Amino acid sequence: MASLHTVNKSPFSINSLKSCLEHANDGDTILLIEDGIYGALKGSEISQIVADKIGSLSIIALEPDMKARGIDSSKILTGIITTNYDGFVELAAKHDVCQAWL
Amino acid sequence: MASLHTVNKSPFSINSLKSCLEHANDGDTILLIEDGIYGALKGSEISQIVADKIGSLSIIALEPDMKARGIDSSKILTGIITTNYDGFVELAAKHDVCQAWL
Amino acid sequence: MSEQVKKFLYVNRKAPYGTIYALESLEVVLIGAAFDQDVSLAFIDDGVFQLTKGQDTKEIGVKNFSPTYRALGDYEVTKLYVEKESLIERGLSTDDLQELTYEDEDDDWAEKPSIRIVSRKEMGELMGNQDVVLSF
Amino acid sequence: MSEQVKKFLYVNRKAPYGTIYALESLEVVLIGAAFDQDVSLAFIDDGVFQLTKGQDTKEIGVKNFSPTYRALGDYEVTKLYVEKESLIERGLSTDDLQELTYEDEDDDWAEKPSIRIVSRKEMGELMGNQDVVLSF
Amino acid sequence: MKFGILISEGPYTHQAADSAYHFTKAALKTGHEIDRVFFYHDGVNVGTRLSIPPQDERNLQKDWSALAKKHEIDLVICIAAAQRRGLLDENEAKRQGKDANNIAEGFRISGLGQLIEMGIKSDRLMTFGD
Amino acid sequence: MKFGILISEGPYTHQAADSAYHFTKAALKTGHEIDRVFFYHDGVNVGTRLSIPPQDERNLQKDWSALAKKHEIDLVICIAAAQRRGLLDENEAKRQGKDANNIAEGFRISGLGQLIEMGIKSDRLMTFGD
Repeated sequence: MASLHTVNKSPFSINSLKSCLEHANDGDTILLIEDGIYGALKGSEISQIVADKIGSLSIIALEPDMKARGIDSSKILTGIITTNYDGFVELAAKHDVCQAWL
Repeated sequence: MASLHTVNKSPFSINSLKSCLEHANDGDTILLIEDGIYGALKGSEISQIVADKIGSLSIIALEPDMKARGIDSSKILTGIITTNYDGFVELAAKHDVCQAWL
Repeated sequence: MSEQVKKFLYVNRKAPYGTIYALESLEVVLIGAAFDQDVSLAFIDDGVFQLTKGQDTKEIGVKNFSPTYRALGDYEVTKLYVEKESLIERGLSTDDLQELTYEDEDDDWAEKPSIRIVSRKEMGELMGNQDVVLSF
Repeated sequence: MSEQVKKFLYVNRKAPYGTIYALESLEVVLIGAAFDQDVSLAFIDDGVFQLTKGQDTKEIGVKNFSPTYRALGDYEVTKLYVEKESLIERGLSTDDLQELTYEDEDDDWAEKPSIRIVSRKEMGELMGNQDVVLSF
Repeated sequence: MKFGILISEGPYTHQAADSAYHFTKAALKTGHEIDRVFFYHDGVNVGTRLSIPPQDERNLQKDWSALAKKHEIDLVICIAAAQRRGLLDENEAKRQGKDANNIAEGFRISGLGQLIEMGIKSDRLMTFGD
Repeated sequence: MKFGILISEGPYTHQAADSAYHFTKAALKTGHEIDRVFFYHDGVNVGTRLSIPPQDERNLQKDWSALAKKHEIDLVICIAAAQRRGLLDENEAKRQGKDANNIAEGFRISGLGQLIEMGIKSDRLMTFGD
């Protein structure tokens, strides 16, 4: 079994991403949406914590939310891929359960 | 001039208290209300950060919010005093400006 | 309606009273109990504050719903997983929590504790083994 | 109504779009500009994300209000203090921010930058020197 | 695949109702089913017909009502959460002695059991909140 | 001393409206003045007369209406925030072609200028929000 975790909060303000990273199991996927996409930024004070998990976890950022916030692929960590809403639906369908970190 | 800062968020979830502590000036007062009172707990992972500021800042916790959450004076850091709503009003009146960390 | 039995996990990550999520989560659990599913509750992060004893909300004029956790056993909600690391980070120990129990009908109605202290790793595994996860 | 001139500081600590606070803060600033007070804006913590360039909200169906910051100069809102440490913690530099300017009527309408980068210590001092602080 | 959608925050204040809307549209477009959308916590406020967002902004209530009509989606507002927050239909208003109601077309008020039922019957439950 | 009170979050969901209420009562009791309470963001939802909290809970709308009546406090709801969220008075409902309104007694709807004016005229502005 594998879970899809969604994180919609900025990791600089709220501890949701941190808690999610500490609870997700190997092979799970974390989708960063809304203000959660700031967790994908490279060169930030929390980048290393996220980077360390790439590989054992799949980390994906929602493009429409990145664009809204002026963040393009050049600004995010290597190994984080992006998707759109169709991809979000596909991710939800192919994982066994979805857990939102609010 | 001295400011009264109010913090109403749990420091374990949200960065308001941390930001407030880093921006308050010597002689200012921080009043912990609502979920902010968890910042007064001793023995927590953030207690030392708070304790280090006691003295240069006055840190006060709102009793009605402590009681609601089952926290009595024995559980909070030495040097943090408590007050009630009347005291809250008095604090607001005697400081030059009030700033809420939401 | 409930031929199918699914594993439901209610994840509580927020402190009581400052926001309504803890109370409205409890309301879902109580209603959900009637559906005969396999129910577990998880208390992590600030959610562990929901279970502390000695809550007295008179002076803030808000209803004290902490006694309701003690009623969960009667609703056959008997698995309350509390994360050890979340307690420690907050300077709490199990002594700070209410004692919650249920009567085990498979064991001659013996009174047993509902709270199960688990590590963060065990909590992650529990989360990964559910059919429906509701987050509050 | 406005014989009295007070120092108003608007403190912006939240990212745009995820919540409405950034937009509704801007609405207060625009209305407040008519009152001829001494207005400053502070951008700290996630508030610095409000000023990034290249925002394009088409695909989330939400109104892009980032161009409005460029209009603030016309409303004589000319002091936007942005905290250096908040930028650095987020991997941002001033190059990531919009260029915001105003025309200085006391200096032959010369075009000047509205954004002033300050340290956390300076931001604290600025906050301590206000009559009214509005937090968003 | 059958999705159930839980919306936990009010419109405009948080992006949750927007994200849920875009997810739902994408799910329908890619051949999935959406049985029900359940509105809880401040999410109940999505269902008021009295909101008047600025003309240059989206109207989330109307967007949800239209999507539900087109695809026969059941939009359910939690009664307990709705009463606290002042979201009523005609029957509730009458029963409670209130002189007005504010529910929008396509939404209905019901109990929390509908959320549990959605969890049981759907293949995936998606939560959008704060 | 003259206090202005800003409430930025809705009732029940966040404790802000409660804290503001207790602060206001204490200020009045200890001899201070409260000119105005301004409701912004989701705070506008405090002013709906359609809310029906459970019988064993406080009723924040009624508590505020009663306190305002007793002490002649001006309860002002921001019009822009209110329109987005569906809080209307009779005039606004008529002007916008809506068939109902939901504002409670003692509250009035006005512009953001009233918040700035409160900041100018009061000795201290207190913010309660999220």
